[in-house]
Amino acid sequence: MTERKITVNALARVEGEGALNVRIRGGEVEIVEFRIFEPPRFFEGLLQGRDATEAPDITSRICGICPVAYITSASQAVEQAWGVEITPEIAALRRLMYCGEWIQSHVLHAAMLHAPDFLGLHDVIAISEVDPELVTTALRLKKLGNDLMEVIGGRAVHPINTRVGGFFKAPDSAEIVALLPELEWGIAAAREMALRFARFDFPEDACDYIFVALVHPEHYPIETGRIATSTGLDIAVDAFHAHFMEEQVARSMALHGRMRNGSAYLVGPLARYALNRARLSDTAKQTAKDCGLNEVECNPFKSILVRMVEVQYACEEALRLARAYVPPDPPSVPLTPRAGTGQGCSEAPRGICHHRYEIDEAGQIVTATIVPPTSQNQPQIEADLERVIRASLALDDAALQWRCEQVIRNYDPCISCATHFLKLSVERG
Amino acid sequence: MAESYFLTDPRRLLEDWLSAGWRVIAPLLRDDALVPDILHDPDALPRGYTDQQAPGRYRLVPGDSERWFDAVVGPQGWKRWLHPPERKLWSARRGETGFEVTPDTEDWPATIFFGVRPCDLAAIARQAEVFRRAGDPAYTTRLAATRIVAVNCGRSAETCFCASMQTGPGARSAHDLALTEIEGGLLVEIGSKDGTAMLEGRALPTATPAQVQQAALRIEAAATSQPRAMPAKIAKRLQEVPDDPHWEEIASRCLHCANCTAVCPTCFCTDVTDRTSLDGKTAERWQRWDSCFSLDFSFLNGGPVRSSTAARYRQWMTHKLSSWHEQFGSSGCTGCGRCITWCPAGIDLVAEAGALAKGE
Amino acid sequence: MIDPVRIPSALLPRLFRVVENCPELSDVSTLAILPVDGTLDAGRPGQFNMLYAFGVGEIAISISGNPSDNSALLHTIRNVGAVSGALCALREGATLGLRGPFGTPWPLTDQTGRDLLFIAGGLGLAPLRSAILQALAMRSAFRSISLLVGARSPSQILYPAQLADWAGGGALRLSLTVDRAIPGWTGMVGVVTTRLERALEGCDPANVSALVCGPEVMMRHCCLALEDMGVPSSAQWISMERNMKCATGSCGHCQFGPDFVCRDGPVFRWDRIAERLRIREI
Amino acid sequence: MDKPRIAVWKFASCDGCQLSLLDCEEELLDIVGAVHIAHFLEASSRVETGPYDISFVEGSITTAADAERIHAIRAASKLLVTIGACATAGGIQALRNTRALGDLVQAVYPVPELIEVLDRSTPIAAHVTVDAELRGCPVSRQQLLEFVAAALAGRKPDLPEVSQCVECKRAGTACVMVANGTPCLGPVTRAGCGNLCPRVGRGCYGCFGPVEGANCVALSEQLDALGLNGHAIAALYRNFNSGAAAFSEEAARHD
Ligand SMILES: Cc1cc2nc3c(=O)[nH]c(=O)nc-3n(C[C@H](O)[C@H](O)[C@H](O)COP(=O)(O)OP(=O)(O)OC[C@H]3O[C@@H](n4cnc5c(N)ncnc54)[C@H](O)[C@@H]3O)c2cc1C
Ligand code: SF4
Ligand code: SF4
Ligand code: SF4
Repeated sequence: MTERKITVNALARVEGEGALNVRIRGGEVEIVEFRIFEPPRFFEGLLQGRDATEAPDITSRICGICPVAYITSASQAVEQAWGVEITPEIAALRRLMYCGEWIQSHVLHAAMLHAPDFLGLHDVIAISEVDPELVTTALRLKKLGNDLMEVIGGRAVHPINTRVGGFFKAPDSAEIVALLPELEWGIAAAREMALRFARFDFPEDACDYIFVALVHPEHYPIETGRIATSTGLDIAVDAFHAHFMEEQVARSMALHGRMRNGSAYLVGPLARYALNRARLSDTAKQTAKDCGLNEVECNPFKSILVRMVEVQYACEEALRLARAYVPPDPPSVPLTPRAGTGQGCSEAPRGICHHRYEIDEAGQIVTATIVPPTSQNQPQIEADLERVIRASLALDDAALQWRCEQVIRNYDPCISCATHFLKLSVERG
Repeated sequence: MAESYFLTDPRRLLEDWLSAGWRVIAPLLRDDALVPDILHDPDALPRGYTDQQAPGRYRLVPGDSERWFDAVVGPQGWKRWLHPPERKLWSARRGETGFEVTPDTEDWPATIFFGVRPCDLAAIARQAEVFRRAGDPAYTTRLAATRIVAVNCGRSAETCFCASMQTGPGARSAHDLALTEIEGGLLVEIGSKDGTAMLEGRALPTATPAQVQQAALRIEAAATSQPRAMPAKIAKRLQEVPDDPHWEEIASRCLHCANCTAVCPTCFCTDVTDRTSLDGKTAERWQRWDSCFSLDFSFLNGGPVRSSTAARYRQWMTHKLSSWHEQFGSSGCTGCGRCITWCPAGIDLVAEAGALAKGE
Repeated sequence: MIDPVRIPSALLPRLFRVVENCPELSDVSTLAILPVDGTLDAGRPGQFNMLYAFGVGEIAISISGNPSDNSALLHTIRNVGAVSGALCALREGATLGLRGPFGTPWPLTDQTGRDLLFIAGGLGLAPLRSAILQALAMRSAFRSISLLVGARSPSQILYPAQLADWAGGGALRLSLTVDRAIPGWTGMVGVVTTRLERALEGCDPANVSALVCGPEVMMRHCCLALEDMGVPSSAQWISMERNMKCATGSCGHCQFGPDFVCRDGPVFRWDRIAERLRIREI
Repeated sequence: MDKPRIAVWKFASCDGCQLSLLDCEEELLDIVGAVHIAHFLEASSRVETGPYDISFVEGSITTAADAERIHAIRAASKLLVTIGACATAGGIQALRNTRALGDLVQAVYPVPELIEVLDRSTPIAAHVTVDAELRGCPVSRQQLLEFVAAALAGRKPDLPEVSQCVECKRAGTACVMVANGTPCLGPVTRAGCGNLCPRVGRGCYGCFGPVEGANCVALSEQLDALGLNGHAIAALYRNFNSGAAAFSEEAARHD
């Protein structure tokens, strides 16, 4: 049997750098290696000896696409270690800002990075030539997300107004109120875009995933909740490391997340949706239904639809929070450093982002463990690839390559997070 | 002296003016300082504050709860209103046969500056002179449509030295009304015909001689409380010491951050830049505050004339205290003390002037 | 009714059109320009205009043409950066903005009966050319006219044809000197200060009026040397350069001691500023 | 004139500076109208070879392979512009330059032998000639746009070489250090962010890196007077621009 080899040196439209090796011999998929070779930046090591209050700003630099996730999880971890309760007003403002990140990141990914896959185009610029309205709507929606982060966080990438315990300064009510009309527009626009994407031609695929996401009794989880799995686990954020682990794989700079029993699992929109659909707003549920999403959706190619449903929800949620906005006064709660360990977890757009810090009595970090979403998904991405390649062997090399890239982009993988240029080399016999 | 009146509560005047449609700008509480800003509600007028000022230090703290004007000058004078940090000069549009230039104009509503300290009255007059000589009508136009309600200082900050600059603590330059805080209220003095008109419809009781005297005494007391005094012959002295090693010594402490120039109510320097649209069709010329502390300020033939901090500090101080006299017929310093308070390194203009004057 | 706040007309450029772009040296061009509408203010020798290249910026450029020639306004510009580069690149028919004229002129009309000595270093000849042309137009008013031109190398000598004309016609006495000779150069070599004596030949130093333009160090050394030779310090003028933004004395950039170069200069009488030029980084 | 061909490159970084380009939502279509994007992997799978008129480079050099790649990019680019603190000063990851690499690898990876990186995280200018730099962690969208607009107009971009304090004062923000005693790197930090931190009452944390000629020694004296201990002063400078000489030297003085 001859080997078929397809090599793609750079997977585009992902955040970071990675590679993929696939070897197919005699119709059998022999090797699937999703490699992340973005140079490691050693954040966990760099945090040692830093003041715990610096953790949010430093870890924010892990990822420019979802800094709010890092800031939030890090803040929560330190707050937990120091026994600090934030006020409901501060919590609401955090969630509001986080909605901004969801909108921004999801729209960037869905409309600008992932949609081209379905349209057979290279980029959003090419879309703007065939469907300018889609692009202008997407840009406006994305801007809405950024505006939310800017008004609250001071800046969209690496916000500056956040701190352990809350915020430096509470935004004026007038600034929040000014966002209301655009949020109302955003709800409808997100729904329209979801329905537009629902007309894409989705490859048939399904997987019996182990979904892992935060769950919250009242809300669709964004900034807080307990960790649950589709296999029945329901644990506090603190128990994460007891059930999940990271292993190092020779070919990748990122650690791979697995359940302690060794199985791969999935975090991100499909998982959140599977475990929390009931807590979506009725209107968002309706959009999910109108898009043809199942109550538990197992086709990873449809994650783009879940993202847009979540954008709609984030707009609705932001509208609700903005209407109810009361500037937290004081904008942050006082802190008293003490020795201890704290953990924090929030739903980054790509899935749960877990932080654990051990802090000494001077308030300095002794050890830090950060588990970003993409490294958790890495084994699952490989499993998806293997399955999809097996089902797509009839495709010629170019089409197979496109399909593989699409599988990876289903995850909106933030390789920078995982530590990261994707190189794809498919060898097949 | 013309008639003086007694007023118990300044908000009553503010109410009158606001309802008559004036835009009132007064020092308001902004974050941790008092800053002139648009007043919409007389109750927003801060009361019961005082300030603690020292080189590199300002704290707005609770004071006598009855007092309106114990906190004196804050980080900004009235400069940002009369000589704004940024202004569009004109815009140009490229057409078929060249480009067309459209000057920018701006509306300035009828405005009352409420609470202008005597040093700032002087600062306004000095900046007005700069722009008058430069033939820039904008400052004058704004000023002509502005009524000024001065507040005489019954208390000085530790950094104030207006007495030695002959600009305060009692109003000496043009104002329409002047207020002085006295027991139980304010003494109101009329400084111009416009000032008389501003009181129209409000029959204020005439102030008693005792009240008038009390005001004068308070101003006098403020003057004598000032610990700093500018050396009298500093203007001439600075001409003689351009090579003094003390400039280097200051430079070792100076951050060349330009705060002193930005807070100084008379500093007027600006820069102009183009802003262009991505399609290359339109260009705008914007003017904005600049500072003799910025490296580009003296850029010439590939490098700055004043590259050392010592030269830049010398330029600032010499211009302020000396060459201003030759240029505009007065000192460029009014003694407000802002550059001392708001220098993050706590460099004290008066002390440095004193050090340079020593060898005299 | 309150007047709208306007920007001063002095800050508003008038539109000019390039009549001719004449290359002088590898990086120097002379633009001949005319107003798109309205009349031309040719200014006086020594004054300068603020030239604006669309979307790039505005810079000070001296008037370098014949003050009595109304057919066009000449500016000789060296390409040293973005704006000067954009101006040098303007072709015939292109438009530019102009504000001016600004500043003090060379005090030619006060020098009747005197020996005029023009000293130009490098591009300093451009602002002096206007004055030379004016002086030549009133030739009989002066006892003599000399021109000493220094350049870095023979290829850097500005207006060579015109210089040859002037010297050939005997209207003025020309001395040329270069810092670095190249093979074939038969003229003088050395900085201008070493040539002053020759330039002054046949003149009573006390009757000499010197008009100097060039790099600051060159001007300073020339004037000090001339003083030593007996040329009165009150009969020497130099043209100063400082960063300039507004040209109306309100941007502060061009301050040179108590003077605003844009308003009190660029032409200064040497004795007024000699002391100041001694000060480092002033 | 032909549209200039633009490329965007990534080295060790968080992608935030590239994202800032995509965050120019209102101007993005105008940008695309004015320039030709020839290589921008994060945004497009259409990859064109050089030469490029302008290359924007994000990220710092941390691996041997990257140290080679940057030379190829330089060779293919007329103008090479670094974007952000990583490319300009080594980024937050340059924090490790003062620590033993082995310890760090051990702190993060169970099998350290598998990790191949250089000892230090270095800015692009340590490897190739850089024509212009846009500072910030992340860059400012306004400055990015200004740079592109200026490049198109043939103008010198307006990237002021002044301290953050100047932005503070133009914005009308009362100095947090003077009015509040809040430690602030503003006086030694280059302006350009848009006065973000002081405007919310927070001290500038230096994400635009040191201003030309930063007098950190004098600032530290002031920080000391505000009651900060050596460790805290060093930590202030050891941030996103810890690799910039002015900051690293000053931090080292306080160890
Ligand atoms: C009164 C006066 C007359 C001048 N006459 C001439 C002339 O006839 N021919 C000629 O070629 N040049 C002349 N110059 C110098 C000319 O103004 C500068 O070469 C020009 O400003 C450089 O601008 P740039 O943008 O091309 O270069 P850059 O080096 O990029 O300069 C950037 C900016 O700095 C300022 N700047 C830099 N150098 C100078 C300078 N020397 N003077 C003033 N501002 C400066 C300008 O604002 C300029 O836009 C004159 C300068 C002055 C002050
Ligand atoms: S120099 Fe200082 S004291 Fe004098 S007016 Fe300016 S800021 Fe006030
Ligand atoms: S004197 Fe003070 S305020 Fe002025 S530049 Fe120096 S350090 Fe800054
Ligand atoms: S707050 Fe910081 S940046 Fe602003 S003026 Fe003060 S020291 Fe400078």
